[in-house]
Amino acid sequence: MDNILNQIGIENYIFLSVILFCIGVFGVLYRRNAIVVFMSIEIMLNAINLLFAAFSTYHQDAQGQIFVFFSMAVAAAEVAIGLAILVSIFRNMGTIDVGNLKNLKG
Amino acid sequence: MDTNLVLVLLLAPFLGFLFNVFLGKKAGKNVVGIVGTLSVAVSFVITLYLFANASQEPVVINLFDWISIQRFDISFGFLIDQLSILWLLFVTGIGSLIHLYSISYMHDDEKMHSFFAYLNLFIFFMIALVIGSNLLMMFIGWEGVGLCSYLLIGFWYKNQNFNDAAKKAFIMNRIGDLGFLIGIFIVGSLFNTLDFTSLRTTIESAKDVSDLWIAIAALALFIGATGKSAQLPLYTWLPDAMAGPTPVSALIHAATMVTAGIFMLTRLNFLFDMAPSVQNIIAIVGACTALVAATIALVQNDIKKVLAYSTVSQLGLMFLALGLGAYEVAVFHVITHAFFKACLFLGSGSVIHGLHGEQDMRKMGGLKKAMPITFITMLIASLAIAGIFPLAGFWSKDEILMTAFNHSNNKALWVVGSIASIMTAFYMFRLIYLTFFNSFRGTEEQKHHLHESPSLITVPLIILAILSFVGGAISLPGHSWLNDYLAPLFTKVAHEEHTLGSTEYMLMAIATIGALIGIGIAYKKYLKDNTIPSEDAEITGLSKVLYNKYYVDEIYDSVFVKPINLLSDLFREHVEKSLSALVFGLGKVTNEIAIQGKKAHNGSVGFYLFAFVIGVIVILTYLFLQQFFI
Amino acid sequence: MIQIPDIANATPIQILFCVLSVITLATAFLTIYSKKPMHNAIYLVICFTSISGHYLLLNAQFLALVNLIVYIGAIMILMLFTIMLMNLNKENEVHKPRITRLGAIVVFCLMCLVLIAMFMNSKPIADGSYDVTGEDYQSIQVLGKLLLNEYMVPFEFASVLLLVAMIGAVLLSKKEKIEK
Amino acid sequence: MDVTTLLIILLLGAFATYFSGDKWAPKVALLFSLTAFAGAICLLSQYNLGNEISYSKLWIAKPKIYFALQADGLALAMVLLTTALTPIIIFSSFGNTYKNSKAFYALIVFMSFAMSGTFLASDGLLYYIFWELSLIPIYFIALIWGNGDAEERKKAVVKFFIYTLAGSLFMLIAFVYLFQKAGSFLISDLTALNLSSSEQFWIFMAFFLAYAIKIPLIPFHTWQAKVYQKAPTVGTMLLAGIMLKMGLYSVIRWQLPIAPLAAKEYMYVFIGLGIAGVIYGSIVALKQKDLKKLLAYSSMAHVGLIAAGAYTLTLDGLRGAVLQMIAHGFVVVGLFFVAEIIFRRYETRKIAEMGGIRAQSPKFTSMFMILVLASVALPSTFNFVGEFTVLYSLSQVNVWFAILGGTTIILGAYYMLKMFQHIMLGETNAKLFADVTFNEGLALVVVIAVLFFFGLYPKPIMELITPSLENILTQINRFN
Repeated sequence: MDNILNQIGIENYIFLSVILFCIGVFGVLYRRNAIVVFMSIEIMLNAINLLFAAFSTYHQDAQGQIFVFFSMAVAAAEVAIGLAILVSIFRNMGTIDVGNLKNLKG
Repeated sequence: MDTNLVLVLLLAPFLGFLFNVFLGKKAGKNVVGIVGTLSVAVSFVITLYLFANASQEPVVINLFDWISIQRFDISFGFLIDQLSILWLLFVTGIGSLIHLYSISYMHDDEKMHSFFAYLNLFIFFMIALVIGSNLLMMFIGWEGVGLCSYLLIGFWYKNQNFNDAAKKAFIMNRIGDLGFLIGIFIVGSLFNTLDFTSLRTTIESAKDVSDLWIAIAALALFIGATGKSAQLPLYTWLPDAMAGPTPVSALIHAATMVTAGIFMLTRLNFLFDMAPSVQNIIAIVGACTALVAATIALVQNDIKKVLAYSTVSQLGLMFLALGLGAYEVAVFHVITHAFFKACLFLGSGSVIHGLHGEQDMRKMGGLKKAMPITFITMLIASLAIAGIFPLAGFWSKDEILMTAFNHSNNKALWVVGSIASIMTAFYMFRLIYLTFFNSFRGTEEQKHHLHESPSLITVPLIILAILSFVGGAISLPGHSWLNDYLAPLFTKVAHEEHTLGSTEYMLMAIATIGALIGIGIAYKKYLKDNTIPSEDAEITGLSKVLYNKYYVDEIYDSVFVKPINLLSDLFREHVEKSLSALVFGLGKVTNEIAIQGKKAHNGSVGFYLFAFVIGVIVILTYLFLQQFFI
Repeated sequence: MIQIPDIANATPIQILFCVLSVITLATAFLTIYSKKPMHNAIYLVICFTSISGHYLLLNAQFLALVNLIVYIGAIMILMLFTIMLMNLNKENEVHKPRITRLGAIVVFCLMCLVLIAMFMNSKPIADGSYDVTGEDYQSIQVLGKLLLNEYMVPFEFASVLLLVAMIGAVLLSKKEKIEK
Repeated sequence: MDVTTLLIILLLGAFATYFSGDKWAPKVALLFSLTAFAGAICLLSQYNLGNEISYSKLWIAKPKIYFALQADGLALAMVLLTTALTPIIIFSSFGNTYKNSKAFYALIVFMSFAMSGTFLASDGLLYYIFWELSLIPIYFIALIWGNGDAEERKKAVVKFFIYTLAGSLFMLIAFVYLFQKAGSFLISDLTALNLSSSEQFWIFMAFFLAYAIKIPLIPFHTWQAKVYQKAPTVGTMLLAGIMLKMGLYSVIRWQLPIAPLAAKEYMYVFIGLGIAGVIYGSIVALKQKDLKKLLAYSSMAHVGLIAAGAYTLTLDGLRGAVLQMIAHGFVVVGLFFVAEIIFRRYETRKIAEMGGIRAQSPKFTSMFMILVLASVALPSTFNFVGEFTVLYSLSQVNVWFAILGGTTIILGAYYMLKMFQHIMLGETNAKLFADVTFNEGLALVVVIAVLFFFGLYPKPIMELITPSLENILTQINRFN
């Protein structure tokens, strides 16, 4: 079976996922809407997942993909909880603007 | 020699002390006095027995090892030889007499039992000092007698001035004690032993020991002696020590404790012989002390102060002799001085007792009739101290002066000693005339009660007067029993016997004439002209300086005591506070950092995220760059 | 270093990769940039789909399917529901201060730089030739065996995690009874 | 008897005291502390029979930490001091009533446990744990049962706690470093290390910070006087009688053998520091108005001398230091008890408000006097033996050290007698001063008896400590 990396090259996957990851980071810092921040986090997670899959092929080993499954499970849990928190924040404060969340001060 | 006997000798006064401390109050005053006196008398009897049966060789009794130093052990032991027996004789002998005297003298004091307890304790420590077999054992006694002196000077503790005097005595002694300790350290590290017997053999055989260190050791030990024996510059405590009851002054501050320094120097004569430069210092210090104290004594009006300065002056003469290497002469004078000075103090005590506590000679006079025994005994003792032939003082003082005269071509020491002797004659007879002659100057009340003291007081006086009279017999020129007796102690051939040549007779004549001149001046001034010393405020000129003791106390006060107290204030007020502030300052800095750091934690999620990401970048950059720099 | 693909001689797979990558990056960027939450969500869906395409390219069919199901089918739907629930589809968002936005851009560039530099330095990359063992390593069969043998315990824990998350979400989003 | 039994007795004692209730707590505490003393005597007899008294068991496998206790002569002497003083301290407090006394006495016994552990531990980390453990009870004792203004007391006690804790952390760092080198915390491994002289210097300084604060040496003493003043007398006794000795003991046990090169190189500095403490403490003590503060500074002067002796690195210095540690432990407990007796009657610690006590209480006066004399090292008291040996060792290093250190016998006499004069002598005080009760007298008599017995016959203690000090000296000299 032919290895796809012979045609594309692992470095392209690395670039792709790094840029994707950075876009996620950028989104987290740039936006104030909590939902978008969440989406950015999902983008970052996916960037990592992609890299896992690419390296899985690179090493010809399935363990990378197994990790992706777990990270997906964690992402799903995270989103469920995160959104629940968002909903309750919205209920209490009427907004989901990150800029208004200043209660972390001790 | 029996170990048990020595232990009994030592412990008898201690048992007396224990009895008086624990049972004294219940037992009653008479029992206290009898037990106290008996316990000392027992020691005296044993000493007599030892004296009679003494062998020529020193006897060392080691009980157990006391303190171990890496290079040697210091044993808890006793040394009985001629010197210690001699000292024991007059310590316990005069001690017994003074105990006897105190039974009557202290009878009215409610704390008589503690007085006797302290007195017994003193005798105990004094015996320990004398029979200690090494320097450290001697040091036990040395500090112990200092302690008893402290307790007894401050015996009437309700008067804070007396307490100050007691404290001063203890601290001044301690300054000397530090010197003593340093001396012990140096001796120990030079010769690896502190035992007197082995020290002597070691020093005699040691050749490669540096002279300088020996001199330093000798000097340090001499400083110890100046403290205890009230020599310049540490003499000021002794006159103040007269605050104690008079028997104490007689026993501790005239006859026994203050001679401890002379005892120590005599004990260590082999060491001091190795350090001629220190011997010179000793002689000079002794002569100066003799002169300075004598001049002060000239104008004092307190009867006990006169005697106190006289003691200092006589001790100075003894040190003069020690410095000249004439140890046996010094010892001779110690013994005769113990007799007549104890007699004088006890006599003055009798006078004070008769006058109900009056000590100012300006308020005495004419006591000759009322107190004949006191008068006669004191007169004999005064003649003795003035150096009138053939009383005890004549022989001993004359020998000191003779030694000084013969010692070198420099006659300065002899001149100083002679002047001091003439002054001695003057102030002693000034005392006698002011106290016993002319008419009584006290109150009517006192005059009414004038009486001779009871026999318990007069008997010791009479015994001591007799001893002052005949005491000189133990060391007559040309035929000195004392010199022969002490000969084994000294390494040098006992300094050559004075052949009684024309020079010697001339010196004796000069001394006697000098004494007579002194007496004569006193006679003219205080008996014929009937001069009464002026009131304190009217004293002027040189005599004011003398009356105020050359302001030495004030000088010491402003040079040592006040600066230390000021320093203490400074440390307490400022240094402590600033050190404390330094520590608190560290805390404050931490606090400040926290306050500044708190501002970064403003609670904004966005800001935190930013910080977080930047942190990640920094860490990644560090990890990335690390590989290039390792 | 970066190989510029020779477009004239590009194989179909290379072209496919390029197209997918462009879609991924563009939609990811639009997800963040777009103002309306609903649009964000739609862009994100496209982005995830393209990532599934990448997985397919890598011959990881199962992964691609799971990605579609979990991300698009579950997570994104959840988000859409939330958006609709809160009725957020308005452009009412106030921009962050300019300095923050500038900072975000700087951070973005720095991060890219550092990460790329790190990866490039991490290990020499085999140029053009990769091992092919010929073994089957990523079929569903292999994955299933791995998951249920070697990774059994984590697998079970993942299920517990999801259960806990579910309960937590229910608890959190339940309306609190105001106690008096 | 096993060495752990002693610790178990004390630990059990602490719990038993706590659960025995307020009424019985003092008695139970006394009982257990006496049992511990008997246990220590038992250990001593075993040691004298030639048995090795040690216990070692792997406690934590990774990193390798042993629960290792070892009692050589030195440690035994210190444990005996601790277990002998604890009952005296507890007994001396019988005249006072404390609220929540079960906790109070439990803390005392617990502190005794921790301090015994410190003396016995032969594994660095275990030693460190015990060292810090002993800080906790004294913190609460001083904070809760102390006297004076609560706010000020809290400030002083917290300062003390943080200060000593911070110092100890440096010691922990040193231990961690040593562990990396040696692979274990056991003292036998640590003293076998071949450290370079710069490593030794830093380790020495890290230890020094911990010990200088604990002992305390000038200028790290600022916590001392305030805490002594504010703590209840029992706490002060524990602090001055035993806890200071922990610092001095640790210097001899840990600091010198582990980093001897640094100790040798900077010997003069540390001896000088000790002696500076002697002079400074004595001078500051002169004008103190508070009795307990005066005693605090006097204690500082004495420990300065002890530290100077230990840093001479000679057998005499070490031996004198240990002797003086024990002697000072007893005398300082006695003196603080005297302060407490006066406080019980006059409700004051201001020296100016006392005076004229002597006429009313002959027994008390005699005992106080003897303690004062012991404190100024009158020959035939135990303190003299220690002070003499220390000063002798100083004179072997340099005569000037002996002369400067010897000023303690002058200045000490000055401030102690001055204090005695102002408290006891003078016109009879108008306020009634009852003479000592039987309990008070008994505690003081025990202290005095110990001081005199060992003052005249110190040989048992000398023979007990000398072999272990010689061992330590060979370790110190291993680089020669």
